[in-house]
Amino acid sequence: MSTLATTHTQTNTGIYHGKLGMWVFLASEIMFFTGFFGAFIVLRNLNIEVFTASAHQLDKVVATINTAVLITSSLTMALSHLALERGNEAKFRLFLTITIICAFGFLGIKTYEYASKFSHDIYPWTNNFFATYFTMTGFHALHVIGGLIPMIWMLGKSMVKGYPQSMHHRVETLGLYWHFVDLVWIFLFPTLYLIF
Amino acid sequence: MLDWLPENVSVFGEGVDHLFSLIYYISVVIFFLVNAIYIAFIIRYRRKRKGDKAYHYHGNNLLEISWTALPFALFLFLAFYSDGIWEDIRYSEKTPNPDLVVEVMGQTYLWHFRYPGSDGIFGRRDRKFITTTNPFGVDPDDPNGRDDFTTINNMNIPVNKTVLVRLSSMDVIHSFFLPNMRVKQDAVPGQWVDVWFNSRKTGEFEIACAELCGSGHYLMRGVMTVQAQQNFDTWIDEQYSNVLASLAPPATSNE
Amino acid sequence: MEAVLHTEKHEHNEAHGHSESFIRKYIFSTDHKMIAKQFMFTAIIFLFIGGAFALFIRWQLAYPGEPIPVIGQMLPSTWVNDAGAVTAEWYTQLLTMHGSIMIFAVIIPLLVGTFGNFAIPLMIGADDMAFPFLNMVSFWLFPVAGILMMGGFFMEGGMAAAGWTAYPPLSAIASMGQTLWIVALFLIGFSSILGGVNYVTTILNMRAPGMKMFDLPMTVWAVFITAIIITIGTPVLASALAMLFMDNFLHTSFFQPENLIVPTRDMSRTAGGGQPLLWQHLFWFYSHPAVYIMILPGMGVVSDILATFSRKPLYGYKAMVFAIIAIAFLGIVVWGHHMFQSGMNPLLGTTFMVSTMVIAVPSAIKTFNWLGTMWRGQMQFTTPMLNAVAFVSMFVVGGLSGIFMASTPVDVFIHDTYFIVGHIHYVLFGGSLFAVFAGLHYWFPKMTGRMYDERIGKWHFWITFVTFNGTFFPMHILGVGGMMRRIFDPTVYDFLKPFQPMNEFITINAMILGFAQFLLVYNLVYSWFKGRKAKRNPWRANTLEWQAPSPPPHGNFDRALHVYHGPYEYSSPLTVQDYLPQTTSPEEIEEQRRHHEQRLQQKNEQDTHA
Amino acid sequence: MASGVSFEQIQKSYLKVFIALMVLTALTVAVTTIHFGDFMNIVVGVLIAIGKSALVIWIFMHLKFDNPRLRYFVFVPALFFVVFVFALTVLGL
Repeated sequence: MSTLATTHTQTNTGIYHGKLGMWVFLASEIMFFTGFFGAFIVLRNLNIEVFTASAHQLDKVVATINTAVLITSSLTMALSHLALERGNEAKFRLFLTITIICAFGFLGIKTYEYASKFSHDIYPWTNNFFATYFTMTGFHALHVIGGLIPMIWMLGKSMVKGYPQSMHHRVETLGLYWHFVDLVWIFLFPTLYLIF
Repeated sequence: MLDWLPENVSVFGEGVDHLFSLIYYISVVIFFLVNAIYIAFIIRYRRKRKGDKAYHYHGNNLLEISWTALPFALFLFLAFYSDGIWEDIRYSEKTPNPDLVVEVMGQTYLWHFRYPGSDGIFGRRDRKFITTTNPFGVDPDDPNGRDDFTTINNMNIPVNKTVLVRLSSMDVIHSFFLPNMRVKQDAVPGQWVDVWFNSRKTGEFEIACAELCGSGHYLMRGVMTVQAQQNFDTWIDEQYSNVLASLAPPATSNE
Repeated sequence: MEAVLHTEKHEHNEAHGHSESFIRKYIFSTDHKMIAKQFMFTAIIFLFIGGAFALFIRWQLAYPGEPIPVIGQMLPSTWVNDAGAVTAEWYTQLLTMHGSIMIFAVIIPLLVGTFGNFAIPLMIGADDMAFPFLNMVSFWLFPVAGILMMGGFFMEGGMAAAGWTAYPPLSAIASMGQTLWIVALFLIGFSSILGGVNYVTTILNMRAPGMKMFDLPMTVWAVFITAIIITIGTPVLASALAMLFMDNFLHTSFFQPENLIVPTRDMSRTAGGGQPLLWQHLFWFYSHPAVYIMILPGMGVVSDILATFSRKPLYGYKAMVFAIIAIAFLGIVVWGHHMFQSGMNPLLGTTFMVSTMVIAVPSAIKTFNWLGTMWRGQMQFTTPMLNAVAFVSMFVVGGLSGIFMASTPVDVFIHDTYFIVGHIHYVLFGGSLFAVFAGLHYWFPKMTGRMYDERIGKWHFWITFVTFNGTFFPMHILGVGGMMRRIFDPTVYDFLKPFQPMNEFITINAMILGFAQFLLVYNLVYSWFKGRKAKRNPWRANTLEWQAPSPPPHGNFDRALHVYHGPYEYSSPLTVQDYLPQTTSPEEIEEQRRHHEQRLQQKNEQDTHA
Repeated sequence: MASGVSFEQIQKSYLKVFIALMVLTALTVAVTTIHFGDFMNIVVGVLIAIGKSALVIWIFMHLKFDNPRLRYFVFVPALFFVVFVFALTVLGL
């Protein structure tokens, strides 16, 4: 049908579509969080006392654990891609499973954190610090969930039908996204928990 | 088109109008120049015979540079010229010492004006005291606030005096628009913004709201009366005595 | 995320285009041409809805409080009073929805959705977008969002009524209709971002062999830069909308200071401490570039059309490209010029004034280059050309009236007056919509395989052009007179009373303008089924889409392409004809010339024999 | 992945980056116990975060091995981030 089918395997930039598209998407994601960070800075400067007092109510220990969990998941994600690229599907599955467990762990800890806030009658409308806190971490958690879905799908496919080495580009693309989620947390962590 | 401008009565309005007309004449000249060339091309270079070839020409760098540089110079000149006026009317360090300070509070769909009374000092205010009956949030404990009086949709100012308006809003964003003074400033809740003007002429002028503030936006009309100083003083005294009269029976003023 | 993964699979499947079910072909299609048509139809439906809203607004302004003729009594009682006249509540909803629909559901989908989708793969010689599945998702989010936006009609309190700019606290304390508006805009934003990602990837990655970036036609360049603005700007709006949603729905106070006095809403939960100006910064950080999202593709389309119908190379091609890039970059750093009177620091006013003045320069460059393109051309005034010519002229008016706004002291006077309304319509209607009309007629043969009716096309153009100016030019005068924007009844103010005849004049023009658009629809629909069959390259244009069959099948091209030339080699002295398709190889040119010379010789011999 | 870099090398660099990230996380938490003053606390916190994210982008996200043009996708948004925050905070809303 199309005589141009070759252009799919040979792209003008030499970067395959998935990766290029994901980078464009990530550039736009950076700007999405720019809005929140901008708002955070402005509102913090307006209500510095409220922000400092409220930030001290957050649980630094839990957040530090969560940071470690997410960084670990980032490592295993990178390793799982590497394993698939080398054709070692068993290892790919192992590392992907660890990544998924870490992601669920992160969400679980997040849920615990939210629950303990709610139990102390702290809600998004309590004050502007918690409004930004819940919005930013909430959107971050949504991104975690957004990454989990294709991960589980890949793992399932790998277990049922097998996941060929040639698909490693998809894992890399997903990995890019996952590292970005990690990266956002790397900034959220000091901003919300530490600098006050 | 400039004849349609509302009559200007403010001092700095003259500068604004000059700038307005300058930009207007520049635009008119550019518009007619460009369109004259355009129409000439349309007439001259329409295809008259099938098969004739056009002039194969890709462009001229010198021309590109010159028609980049010329507008650049023009717009930069306009920017600097405008900025001079802008600094004079808006930068706080260039604001002249006001002869009268009036606080203005927007509420959906009316304007509150607050005058400092005969002592010239405003009572302390805070957002947390704001209620529908106390639009400015005046601290009830501050003695300076006793003689302050407020009016609704009716502003009085003396002629040829610098008036500083201190603007805020109780609920949503309004915009304090004095067409004849060339003044427009948004009233933002939670924030006080100063804007000043100086009327050269006595008379009654309209105050409008220029920012959509709800379905009654169009009803937010006030009247500004500019009068000679002594008339203004009498007006103040009248208002002041009204306030005193209302204060006189100390029965149920405290709620 | 998942979508990205799926799409790669689709690419492989669709190389073998076997017959598809009706649903796969017309509804959930992943073919870029079908998606372009879907965008077009949906947007045109919204165009008529938004246009009808505008006519109600105009009626009220010209004849305040008088019942709407013919249909006034039939409208629901939440919209009109007993006599059948527009109510103030409905009026604010109308102006909000008119703005939102026209911007987000008409112009952006028509320029970016329709032309972007249709033209990009065809003009770069690709068989489809990089992510066809994503493309489909991007389309389907749009009608869903459009319907959601108007869903407030069924809610208590009606549709959103805080203006298309939705300044809080007004929008934060508003009813359910406003909440739906926020959600709808968020979806549209997401749809735009998906489209933007797709366009950037496609243009960077899928150009035909031999095609360098500087061989791209201006349409593709413009959409490319637009897509970049979309990916940079839209997410900021999305985050602002998320915060506004929280304020509106969960009673947080990102944009609300403490102790707002609002009788219609329980404010006890709202803590305060927010900053209303923050919204304006975030909003305009997107929405100023959005103005360029709405004009750049138009500029691209018009550049192509002007060159084609002048039979001349585009004057200063590279300068045009750099001008677009400059507009895009500067466009993102001038957002503050919407806020000179908002109470922001006057120092920022100075900063933004200078950057705003500078952004006028690339627009001037573009105008001069268009003039240069027409100079010593061989112009043919077909319908697309007429619309393109009108675009340039109207854009000049829109650009010049923009200078008034750039200058801070003048802007303070004309801000939020009808001057702004006039300006924005000169840019978005006189600019963008004329470019849309031009593009629709220009690509109609390629899209449908049939020619539109030239006579109706010209009638439509002339009526639209005349009444457009009759409608929107007087608005500048109203603005100079100080008439506030979004005002329900100008006769309340003494200083606006003298303008009432002008308001009537505008309304009469607007009515004709509105109804003239039925000509366009008639022309498109009738010609789609009954029009003359179109040839492959009816305009004798150079760009790649004209090398495909009309209409192009799934997969677009029926032969391998290789690009040898830039897109604007018209009237080249090398060639016999006055155009040179980008795919014609130097050998083919040589052969054509030899052939031509032979023919000439033969003819000469015959002449001498005779 | 780019030629010339073996899988073993990459795996090793992943592990190195992981350790560095963990150490930096510990460091940034530890630093909060020391009080440098309000402003310096922010600077230190942000600097460590930038360092960590640079490692993630450079190694985990393969920017080191990929087409250098991909780096624009980080620089351009970062530039606009700075412009935006600068206008809002330094110039004062």
